[in-house]
Amino acid sequence: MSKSTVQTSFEQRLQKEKDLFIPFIMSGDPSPAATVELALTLQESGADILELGVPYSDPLADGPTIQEAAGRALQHGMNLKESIELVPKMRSKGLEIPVVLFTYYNPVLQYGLEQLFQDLREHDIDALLVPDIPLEESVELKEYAHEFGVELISLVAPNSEARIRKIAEQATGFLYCVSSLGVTGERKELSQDISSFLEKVKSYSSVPVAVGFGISTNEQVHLMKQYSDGVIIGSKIIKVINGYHDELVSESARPSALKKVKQEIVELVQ
Amino acid sequence: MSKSTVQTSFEQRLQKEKDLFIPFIMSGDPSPAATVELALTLQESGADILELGVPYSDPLADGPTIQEAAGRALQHGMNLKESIELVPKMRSKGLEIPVVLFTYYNPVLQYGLEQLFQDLREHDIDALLVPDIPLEESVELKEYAHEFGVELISLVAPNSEARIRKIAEQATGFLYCVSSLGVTGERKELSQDISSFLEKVKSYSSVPVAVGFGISTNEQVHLMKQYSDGVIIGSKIIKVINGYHDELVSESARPSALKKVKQEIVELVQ
Amino acid sequence: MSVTYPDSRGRFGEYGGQFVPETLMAPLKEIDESLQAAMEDPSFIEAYHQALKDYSGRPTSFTYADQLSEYLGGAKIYLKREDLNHTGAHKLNNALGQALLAKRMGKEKIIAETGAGQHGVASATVAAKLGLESKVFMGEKDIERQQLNVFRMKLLGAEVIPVSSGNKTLKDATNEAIRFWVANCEDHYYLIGSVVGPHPYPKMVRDFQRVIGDETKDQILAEQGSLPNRIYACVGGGSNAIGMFYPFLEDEVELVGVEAAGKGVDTPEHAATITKGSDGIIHGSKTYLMQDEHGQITEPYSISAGLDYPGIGPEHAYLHASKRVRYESVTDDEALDALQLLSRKEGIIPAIESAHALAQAFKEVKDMDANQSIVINVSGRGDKDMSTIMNVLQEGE
Amino acid sequence: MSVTYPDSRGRFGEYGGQFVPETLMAPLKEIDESLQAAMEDPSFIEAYHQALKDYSGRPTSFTYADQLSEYLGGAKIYLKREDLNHTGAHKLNNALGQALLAKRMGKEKIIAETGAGQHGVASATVAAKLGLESKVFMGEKDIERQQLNVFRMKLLGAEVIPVSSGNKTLKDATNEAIRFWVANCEDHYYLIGSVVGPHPYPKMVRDFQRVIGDETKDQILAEQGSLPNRIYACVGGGSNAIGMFYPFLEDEVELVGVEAAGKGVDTPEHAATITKGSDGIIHGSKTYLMQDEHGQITEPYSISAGLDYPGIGPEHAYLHASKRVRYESVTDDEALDALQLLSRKEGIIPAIESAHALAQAFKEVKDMDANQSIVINVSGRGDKDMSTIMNVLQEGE
Ligand SMILES: Cc1ncc(COP(=O)(O)O)c(C=O)c1O
Ligand SMILES: Cc1ncc(COP(=O)(O)O)c(C=O)c1O
Repeated sequence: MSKSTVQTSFEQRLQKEKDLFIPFIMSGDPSPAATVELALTLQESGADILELGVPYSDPLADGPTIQEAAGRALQHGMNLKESIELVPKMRSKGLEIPVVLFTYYNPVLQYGLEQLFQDLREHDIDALLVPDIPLEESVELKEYAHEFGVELISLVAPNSEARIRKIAEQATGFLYCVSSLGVTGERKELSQDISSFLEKVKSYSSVPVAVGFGISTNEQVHLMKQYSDGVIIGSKIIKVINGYHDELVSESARPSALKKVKQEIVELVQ
Repeated sequence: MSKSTVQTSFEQRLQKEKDLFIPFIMSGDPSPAATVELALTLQESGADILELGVPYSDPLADGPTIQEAAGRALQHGMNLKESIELVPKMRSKGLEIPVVLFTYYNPVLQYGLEQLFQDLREHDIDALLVPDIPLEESVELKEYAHEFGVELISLVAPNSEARIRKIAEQATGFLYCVSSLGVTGERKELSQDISSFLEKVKSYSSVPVAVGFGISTNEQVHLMKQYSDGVIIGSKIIKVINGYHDELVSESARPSALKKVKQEIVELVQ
Repeated sequence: MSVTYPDSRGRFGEYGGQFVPETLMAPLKEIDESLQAAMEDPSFIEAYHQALKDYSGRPTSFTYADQLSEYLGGAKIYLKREDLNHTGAHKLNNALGQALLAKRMGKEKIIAETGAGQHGVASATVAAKLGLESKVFMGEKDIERQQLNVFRMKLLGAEVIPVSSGNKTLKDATNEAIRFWVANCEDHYYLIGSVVGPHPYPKMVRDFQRVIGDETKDQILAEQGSLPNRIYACVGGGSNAIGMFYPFLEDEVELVGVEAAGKGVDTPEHAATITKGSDGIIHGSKTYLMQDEHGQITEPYSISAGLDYPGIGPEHAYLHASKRVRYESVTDDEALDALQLLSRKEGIIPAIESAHALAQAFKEVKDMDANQSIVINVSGRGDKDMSTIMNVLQEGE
Repeated sequence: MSVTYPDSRGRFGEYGGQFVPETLMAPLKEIDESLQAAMEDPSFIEAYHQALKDYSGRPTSFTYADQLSEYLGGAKIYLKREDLNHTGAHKLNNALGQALLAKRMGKEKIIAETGAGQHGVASATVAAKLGLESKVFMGEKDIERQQLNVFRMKLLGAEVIPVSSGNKTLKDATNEAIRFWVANCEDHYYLIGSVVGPHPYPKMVRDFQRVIGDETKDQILAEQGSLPNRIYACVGGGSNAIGMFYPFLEDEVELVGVEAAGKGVDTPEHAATITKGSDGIIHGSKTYLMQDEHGQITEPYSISAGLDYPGIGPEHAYLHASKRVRYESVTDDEALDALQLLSRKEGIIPAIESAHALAQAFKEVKDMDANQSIVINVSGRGDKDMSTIMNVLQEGE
């Protein structure tokens, strides 16, 4: 499959190809309004790409932190449509980095594939990541992604083995490397073999290679940046945000809470 | 089997062959001393034969009234040996009617057959009735009974059918006719077919034929006496006695209680 | 099979017989005659075996306990899987046979006694399947302890009759069932649950349970081409044991019956009838029983309700006297350990009753040779015992 | 048998597939390849069938329900007796097959999810029998409701892992098992309990359950020389149903799958996935499921824990779409009535799950002819459900 010759919005918006910081937040956690502000705060904190999660009832690729964030967001009535609608609000307030929508496949099916891609395009969302769609099941998604100029982000894992090459060669936007087997969440130690795995991935990939799953300390961030083009940080960011849950919900307390969030995140990634 | 030509004590003691009143009491209920007095009271009330029960843990031919009497007696420590030893005390106080010891077979086995018959003889007990020994299992008992000059009382039931003749012909002492199927205890109505059954039994028996099981009213007593040579009354007598339980236990209150017992019994059988 | 006792009076040597009230002689005779006719009628035998196959799941499996054999060392251990019978124990073999007989005799009502409820459930089950009415006598204490089995019986349409006499347990329920039968023998069939009671029950129940041993013989011969060296079975009344042993009586196989030693045979709390009992009469039969010096029957104790019986089938008394079968006893604790070991090593949770046989076998198997083999009869499954075991094991924690 | 779907991508028509995190693609491929090799290896097939026979008690009985057929009128009713399997349900057929595969693959640890505990018990059982370590994921709510089954699993040596995410029931236990597997797929085998999950599970579980239908076909042909007119089975995930239906797919037999309508399909409390659900993805597979307009999976409800699942195996979605199988639904109350009727008329207390199939059959059988016949799959026994039923029936008094 050849890459589209037209530059996608993702590529246009991505400012650099190295040293990327890709935070993950859950739309609607702790509130839709807070999510919009958090996106901007993350941009200020140095985020290069925003991964925006859509809450799902059965997030089987996620650890407890993200599950709980999804649970909170669902209780506020968040859903795929409303997640999408948050992005124009972020843009209008100055968000310039590419946004990747992270959603499980079932909400996508209910939404309708064509409708979804159309809405992504219309709402200035640059990429889509579906964690329960492996390469083999992604044909239809890829067609729509291509048609609507949205990047489909792929994941690759240490045990993808023979499939690493295929996945890496077909990757668009950036390639999400799972640092170790398991679900999202913090880890004390990251896999030892990660460097050779990342080297292999990078040798096949024409897009930036970012590492995710379990990165939660400044030390890990630096280590991973040595081997890859960037880090994806999810659970740790959700935890930081959740530390200021009540203040972020409150409109008046929010600005000072956002400052504290920014400070913690800068310390984590700088 | 031919009858012994020597007259047994049972035959010597039995004053008549018709119109017999055969009460049943449980040794040790309500107390050993009371049992001795009750025996005499029953003689005074017109009893022709005394059936003296030995309490047993598993009296499966008995209804609830006799079971409960046995339970009370067992709690006072009554057993086969002590039951036997009550009789000389009765005799010394003037008991002249024949005494039939009523006991299940298991205590007999533990006691030892020979020992038992010797003790029966020595303690002036004239007959033995074992409710869980049918004709077919009675060979050994019969031999000892014969040897020691003790009568072995047999039971015959309406459903004994072909065996009625055999049982009746071999009967010694008196023949215990079960009035209806079931265990001991009071009954509102007695079986309709009883007259033809009794006639048949009488036609084969050379000893008095008495009816038992369920006789509890004066009316029933009279009815049964029409068809038979006597009535055996158990549960009803136990009930009467139990009505004066506490007084009979108390040595001082006993004499007046015995009077009341006598009165009730005379009313029942006269 | 040339072992032909009992004799016509129901005697196994000096044991057995009919020590019953006169009133029961007629119904016993009726049953004896009907049984003889039935057993000679190929269509009856066929119906019985058909029901075992199509309804109860026979033949039951014969399982090589590979994990366990390896773990314990010594002889190979095979398990006869009576736990796989419909309703969960060997009890159904007998209940089915007797209910078919009752039906053949034209009786439309059956009565049964039960302790833990296993035989009660089996009786209620066959009554439902054959369209008979059923009454199950059960001690009030047992009714309280075994609510689920009481509920099962009621679901199956049985009337459960609480017995408040005596100690309100199995012995009393049996007494009460007999009393009821005495009064109602004309239209009721009494379906006894083990090889106890007056003749012809011990013989009849044995003949309906011998399918266990018959199948086992075929199965072990198919498996290894030779008979096992030893066979173990637990003994309450003794029906699963005799069912297993009977077809092997004339073979060179050591037979081991295992009684419940409760808290120890040197305590008053056990049910080790052969080990500690003596000759006497219980429930119509001459046999071994637990009694005091005056011949009063004493209350047995075992953690397993199915072994908690003060008597034993007269044929076992005979096999003990004649030394053909060796009888041992196993405590509550040993049985519980064996239950857990079988669960972990073989994925089979046995009834606590059956765990007694297992425990004795486990003690002995280690001293045997690798080229020897033993069979243990797993008489029932442990589901019924889960709350008992849960309570005991959690107390012990 | 020429029905050869799923295709190599695990698709039954448009259903099935592998909608899983990338990390699971490797272990799924490993299983798929090992399974294919195993299924072509006569020694594996032999070991599987041997274990079914010697350990689980197969073939299970095929019972003519004479009392019931007479009572209801209409067609003859036959019952396939999966309740007679070791541990009490068809679940063991699959657990045994998969555990043998795991062992062949060199995995020494298995994981499983469970709702009511039936599959958990089956998994713990086969793990014990094959010397594997086992972890069973179970929602905290279910752990509380099913204490006895939890205890059984522990007795069998399994580690029961409480799941506190989501609604703390089966769906969440499954999610959690998958999460654990993702992290530990190198040395753990995930033993799924029904024909759900990503390819090759729906196919594999079907192939290990088809023994039900294969035996049934032999048995009814032996019995009446012709196939039945209709076959009924309950559908939770759908494993007992597909196991029964699969060998009949190309025959002229009407197949009826029965879902749980809970308190009624017009209430929010039901588990009637096909009747009321829609296309979507659950646990790695495209199929029917219960979801809201936003694609959030909704909580199902049924009195029977085994049918209380918001999805259904993809092959059923296909058989529904292709109209080969008719799917109906039955309420809690109807199932309870059927459970009681079978208990009284046949002496068989079925699992509440199975009672759903019975209820639907009982509704329809009256309108059939006396020369027709139906088979109902009694997927499990009701012992596990006694306290639930006791509570419900006593409330109703
Ligand atoms: C599983 C099981 N095994 C054994 C017994 C003991 O009976 P028997 O000694 O007659 O086999 C019982 C009695 O309920 C039982 O349920
Ligand atoms: C007895 C019984 N039947 C049916 C089911 C439903 O599962 P399936 O639809 O996979 O057969 C279960 C599940 O636990 C069960 O235990």
